[in-house]
Amino acid sequence: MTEETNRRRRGKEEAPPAADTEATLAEEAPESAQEGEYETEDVAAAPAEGSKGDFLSEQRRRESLAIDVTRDFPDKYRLSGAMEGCSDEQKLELFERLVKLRLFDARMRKLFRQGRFEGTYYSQIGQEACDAVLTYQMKRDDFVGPSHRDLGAAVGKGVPLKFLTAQVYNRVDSPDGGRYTACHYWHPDYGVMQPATSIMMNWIAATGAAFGYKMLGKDNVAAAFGGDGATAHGDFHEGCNFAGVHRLPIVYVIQNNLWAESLPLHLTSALENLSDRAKAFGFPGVSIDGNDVLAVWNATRAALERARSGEGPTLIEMKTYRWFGHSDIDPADYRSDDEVEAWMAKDPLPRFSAWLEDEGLLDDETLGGVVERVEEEIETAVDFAESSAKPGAETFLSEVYAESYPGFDVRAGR
Amino acid sequence: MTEETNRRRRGKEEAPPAADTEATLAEEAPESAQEGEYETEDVAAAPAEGSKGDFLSEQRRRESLAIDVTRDFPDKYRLSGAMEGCSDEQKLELFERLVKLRLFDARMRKLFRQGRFEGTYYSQIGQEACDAVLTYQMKRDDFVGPSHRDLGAAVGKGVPLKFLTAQVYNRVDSPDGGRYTACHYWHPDYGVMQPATSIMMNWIAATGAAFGYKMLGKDNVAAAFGGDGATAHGDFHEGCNFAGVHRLPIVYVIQNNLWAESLPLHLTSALENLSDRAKAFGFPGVSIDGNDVLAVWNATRAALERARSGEGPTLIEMKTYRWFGHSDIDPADYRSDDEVEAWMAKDPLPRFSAWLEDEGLLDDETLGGVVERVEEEIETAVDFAESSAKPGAETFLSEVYAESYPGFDVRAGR
Amino acid sequence: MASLSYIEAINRTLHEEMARDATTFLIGEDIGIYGGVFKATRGLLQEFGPERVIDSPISESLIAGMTVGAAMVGCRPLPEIQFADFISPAFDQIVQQLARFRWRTNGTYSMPVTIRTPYGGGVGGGVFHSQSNEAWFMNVPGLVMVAPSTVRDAAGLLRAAIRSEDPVLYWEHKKLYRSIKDELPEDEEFVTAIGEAHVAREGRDVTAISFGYTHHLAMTAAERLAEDGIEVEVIDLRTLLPLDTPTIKESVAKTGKAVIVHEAPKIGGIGGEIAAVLVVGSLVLACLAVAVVGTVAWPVDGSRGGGEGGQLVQGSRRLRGGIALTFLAVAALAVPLRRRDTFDVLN
Amino acid sequence: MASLSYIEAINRTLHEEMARDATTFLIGEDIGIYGGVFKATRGLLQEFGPERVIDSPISESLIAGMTVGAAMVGCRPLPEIQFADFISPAFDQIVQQLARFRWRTNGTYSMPVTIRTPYGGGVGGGVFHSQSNEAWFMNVPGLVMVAPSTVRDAAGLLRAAIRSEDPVLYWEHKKLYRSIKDELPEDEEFVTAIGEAHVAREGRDVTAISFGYTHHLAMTAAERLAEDGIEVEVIDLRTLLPLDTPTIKESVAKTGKAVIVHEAPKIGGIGGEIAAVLVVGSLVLACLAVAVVGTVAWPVDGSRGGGEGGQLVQGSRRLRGGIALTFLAVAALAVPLRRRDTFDVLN
Ligand SMILES: Cc1ncc(C[n+]2csc(CCOP(=O)(O)OP(=O)(O)O)c2C)c(N)n1
Ligand SMILES: Cc1ncc(C[n+]2csc(CCOP(=O)(O)OP(=O)(O)O)c2C)c(N)n1
Ligand SMILES: [Mg+2]
Ligand SMILES: [Mg+2]
Repeated sequence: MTEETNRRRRGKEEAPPAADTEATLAEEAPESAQEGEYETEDVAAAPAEGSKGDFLSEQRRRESLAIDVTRDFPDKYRLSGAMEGCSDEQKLELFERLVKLRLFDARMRKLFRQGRFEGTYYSQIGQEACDAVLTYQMKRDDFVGPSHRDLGAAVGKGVPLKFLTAQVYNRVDSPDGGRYTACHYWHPDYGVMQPATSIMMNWIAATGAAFGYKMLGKDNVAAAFGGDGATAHGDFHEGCNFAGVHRLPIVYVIQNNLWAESLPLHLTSALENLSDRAKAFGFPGVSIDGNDVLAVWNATRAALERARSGEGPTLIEMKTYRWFGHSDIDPADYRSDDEVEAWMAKDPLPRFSAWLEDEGLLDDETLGGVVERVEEEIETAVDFAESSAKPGAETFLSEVYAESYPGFDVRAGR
Repeated sequence: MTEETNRRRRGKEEAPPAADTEATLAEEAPESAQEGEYETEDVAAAPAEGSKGDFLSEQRRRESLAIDVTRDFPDKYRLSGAMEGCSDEQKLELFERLVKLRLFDARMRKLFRQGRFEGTYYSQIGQEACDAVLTYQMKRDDFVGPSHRDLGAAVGKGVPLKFLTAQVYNRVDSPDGGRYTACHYWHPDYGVMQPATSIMMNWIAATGAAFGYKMLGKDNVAAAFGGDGATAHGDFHEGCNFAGVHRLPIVYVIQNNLWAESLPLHLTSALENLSDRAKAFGFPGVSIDGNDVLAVWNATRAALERARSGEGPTLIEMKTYRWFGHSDIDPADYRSDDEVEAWMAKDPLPRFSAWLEDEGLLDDETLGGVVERVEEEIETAVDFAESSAKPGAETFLSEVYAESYPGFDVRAGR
Repeated sequence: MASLSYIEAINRTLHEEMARDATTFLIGEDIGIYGGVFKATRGLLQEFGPERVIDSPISESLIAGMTVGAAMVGCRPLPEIQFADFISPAFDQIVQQLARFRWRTNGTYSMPVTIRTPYGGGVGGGVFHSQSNEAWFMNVPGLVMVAPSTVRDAAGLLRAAIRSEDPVLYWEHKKLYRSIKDELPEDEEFVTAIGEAHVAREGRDVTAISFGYTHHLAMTAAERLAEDGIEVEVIDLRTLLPLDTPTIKESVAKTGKAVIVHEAPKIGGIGGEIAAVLVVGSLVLACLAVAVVGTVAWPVDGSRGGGEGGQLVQGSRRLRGGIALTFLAVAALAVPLRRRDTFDVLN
Repeated sequence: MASLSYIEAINRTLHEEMARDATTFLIGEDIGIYGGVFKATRGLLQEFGPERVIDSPISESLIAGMTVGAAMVGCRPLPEIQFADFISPAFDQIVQQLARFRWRTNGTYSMPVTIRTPYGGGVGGGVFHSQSNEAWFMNVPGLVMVAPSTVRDAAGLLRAAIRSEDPVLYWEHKKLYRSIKDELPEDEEFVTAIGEAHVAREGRDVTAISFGYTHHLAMTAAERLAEDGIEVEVIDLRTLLPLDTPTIKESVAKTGKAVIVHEAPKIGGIGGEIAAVLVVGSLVLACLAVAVVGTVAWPVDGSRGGGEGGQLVQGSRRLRGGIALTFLAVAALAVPLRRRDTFDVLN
């Protein structure tokens, strides 16, 4: 790290807590559990045998840093300012959600390596501030259209973790009864739409929801999430353009983590700031530090207000970074170590916790309580998922249609 | 018209020439010839019986004005300035192409009403300066991707009229042997792509051509045309974005005629200037008076140079207007008379001819020569098409594939 | 009692259903100010206002895809795709999102969306205004497709589609818009059950299976053949997906012969799916003659050639004649093969 | 002589053909820096540089559509769609522009474009990474589709596609990428003729028709049945569009029975088109048993269930087992019906 660090949150003398937590979340199964029948692009993308050890130990190092939510960071990233209209209670509650996100994600990564669930895992570590801070402010029946890396959208909006673990594990207690793709978090009762894996589909759906609210005369708003890469897709344009024409109550968020899978930003767009995309649609676009909880709060708060008061959409580019690969076993060796380190130093969590401490809202005791509660919820959620039944293939044969038709028999195949 | 007019080009005393030309292009068949089996949306869109007479006489009035290429126009629209890098010869040649376009279009409209060809007709009258001035400057083997209203793209680039009449008539001597849709002008030997009726397909194709030129190391450039309405389509975005990233040698032109079929501009976009769409792609966008030949010349010349020298794309919004309906029997009653009249007063042709006269390049004699040559070419082209054979349905059964396959028999249907 | 054309039946049903259900809205290109390029939506903007009748930008993917979110928050969207040829930009949203959303969410969300689109040849529309492209969607369980051939079904299937909880692609035939009329009492709410084919004419010699415009060809051919004593059973499919296989199989079990007529190229057309329905599972001796009548394998449309212009009209007339001729030939040839009694295998 | 996997054969062929023809280029998502999500394009960026190996933005419509213009100015484009599930945003450009452009221009422009895309289930990809969606394109004359099932054909069909003047959709099966290997001599240029099916195994009792991964299911089933004295003729389609109808018909004329196996839902799957090929035109007594084996009519994929997660694996295994079982049952039942001599009608 750089010299330019501030004091550690819990005092320089203490042993770094990473080790403990690492122990708590110790691995229980061999690394290779995900291999075998399962074989997708991500396995194909895993590093060659030789470098596998290095790769995994580096991943573990990062996870240790990640879960130290009060660790050092360079002074220049110190936060200052206010969170408009945010009560102290809300600040702490939001902090707890961010910690929850972080520890949950780290935990899932380990469980995946232990072969406790199949499929793949898309880690959001590093990007938590982006979606969670926005959805935290929304009303429960407001509409969220997340993408594939939006754990935070669900957690921010208050979806209990057990539904998310059940989704990761594809169990019957997930909101879709174990049908849909792991990591694609959603819950109908919390207004979080099931993400479509296909890029930008939910951007369009959220636009439709915003239209629906307006037409039905409801005062709800919608939010849509997408990555930097997704902004190249035609549906990005069609959705934004329509929302601009009809001044729909929607907040569009681009989580610009500089990479779209392996594609660097300069091959996705010739722009410096992706918020300039909004200039094509006649509504405001802003670019902010997506790792600065305060900045995200203030920008999203204004955008939500704008939407709610009928002034129309806003596009917010949040500059952020994913610490890990596109999916969990992508070595992400297209990125330089320097780049990764530089962004890890801008970790939104210690920056926010330091600010809370500066504001006198967070001390070791409060933090301890937060971590304890969060870890307990995670444990319970993992247990919940693991004891939830696996759906039989037969259960997937229903719900193709709402109505019944004389010629249709799902088992017969037509 | 308004009081604020300048002197008539051919002197106030002369009888308006409209009547003569109207006589020359007299109608030879009843108005209703296109009715009967042919029935598309345009017939459906034709005005109710009662208003049909008014509608047609108004159309004829406009046609008369249109073909008077030296008629009065308000002083405020008087052109001044220079056409950079344009020789006097080229100015006159370009003028002749514009006159050709105008008289050709008016002629086709009449022939259509006379039932001399089937299908429908998309008039470009009013918009000639946009595409023709650009393609006139291109090299013959440069690539043009026109849209459905781009007669000018072909004429500007030098495609002889006979191929265009043959296209309108769907005869075997059209570049596609009479297969493709009328009015969709193209010619492979002149680098004018066959337009796809489906909006923005050729925008993408032209982007691909520009890419191809760059990859193959050729110093050619491409141009793509689209309307205001087309800019709402996802392919507009995907094409521009890719061209921006790769700095492709392409000029993108939006002919903003304020309407997309019946859709007013404010329902297509929340923007004032559609050139702002370029801000989403990191290359320059300019908005110009598309009825000002000088402005179009200078802007397109700069954009072509930029493309040719490897600096990348430019988006040019040309503000213009179509005098007639979306297609020939669209009454276009969604527009106000005032709006139409105001734009007719900005007719690019008399404005350009007045300027040429001011510059001492055009006098009555020269003009007479131009009109004579143009009318002769039109006559010959019409004769050519009318004496060209109609393709038999059998002739359409070839060219489904380039190669032959044991299981494929076009007649057998598989 | 008013005599209505096919398109008027559509228009009236839209009026009625939009009046009935305030959560419905129309979205499509030129459907408001213009009343639709064919005038199918005439008067709706005036009646229901710009909040519920949306003149959309040229964004087919948006038109189709926005319905998913709108449906989730309680709307009953009625998008229109201006021509079936322009449904391909919306294909992604329809097949990947709309058609699968109910299944993906384990039935949490219905998708009560009706996409109307004009299709078919015979009006000189040329390469991009003539396609009969229903077959693209046949491998998409979760989606429903209906295609009315009569004025009554134009109303009945549209009403059923609008009220259905499933996403329905409603194919309206351009050639039928103004060429057929029927009496539709004002006070009756016609509903044509989705999923049920209609035996429009009974017969014992051969079954003709078709829909939309080609249904009328089949009826005409049946009348001609009746003069020669050949009885054609004519099935109007009405619903293309899911097919009413019981009705189709029952009829063909009786006649032993089937002729399927559609406008799309035969190659990969829905005739194949119907052929499969007929022959698959017939593990015992299947004495069955099946013909599919579609267009030649060119990349245009079913009943008319490649240009909007003159010559193609003639060519297409010849081809259209061809459809009827093939039909007659197959049916006639089929007669001597009539051995119904033993053909009880198709079930 | 090197032993290569299916994906290595694809990779090597791309290397060879790009070296051979300087007008070829690759465009697709993550194909350069990353070498493709499956590593099919590994090393090509290094060898041919960023001018010819284009890491594309997430713009499938552009990826497919730009090839039309590029081909017009002299390139031989080789786009990749990252997963077959993401070909739907490109559907419009493929079916409306690319596949029809030659016809529309009366043969003026060929479209020598090869679109590669990984498809199929069996790798736990979930709802958006498992589809076998070839049937969407079966009603699109002008387009060619190939689907290799062997290492040799992976190379041979790819080379043939790249050198072809027609637009080819090349379906590569994810499950086969690393699960099969074969020897391919370095110095030979394998070309597998497009349009020709391969009789991979001869037999007289029943014809099994399949492609890609399911071809291996068919071969396994054939081996099992051979133990019981049932001889299955196994046809590997290789080309899906246009189908090699002569080979198919000839085989089924011999065996009198056909079982078509594909991964897609049966409803509207290409099994229907094959059934139509088999039965249509058989105006005389056709003693023929046809079965189509596809997946159940759910909106996912052919051989595996709805999630990337654990449980679906088991469920899918059961379903996959189901495919084999149905196959066996049909074939076994078919035996007593063997009456080849009279079945000369299918031509
Ligand atoms: C239409 C479509 N094309 C391709 C993909 C495959 N894919 C999944 S995520 C991804 C990269 C997304 O990048 P970005 O939008 O920046 O989001 P990030 O993963 O960085 O959060 C790609 C190419 C997809 N899901 N959908
Ligand atoms: C994808 C697609 N959708 C719809 C249409 C039908 N259509 C043809 S032209 C047109 C309006 C185009 O407006 P604009 O782009 O402004 O061009 P203009 O006609 O004004 O020149 C429409 C909707 C089409 N051709 N393609
Ligand atoms: Mg990204
Ligand atoms: Mg316009």
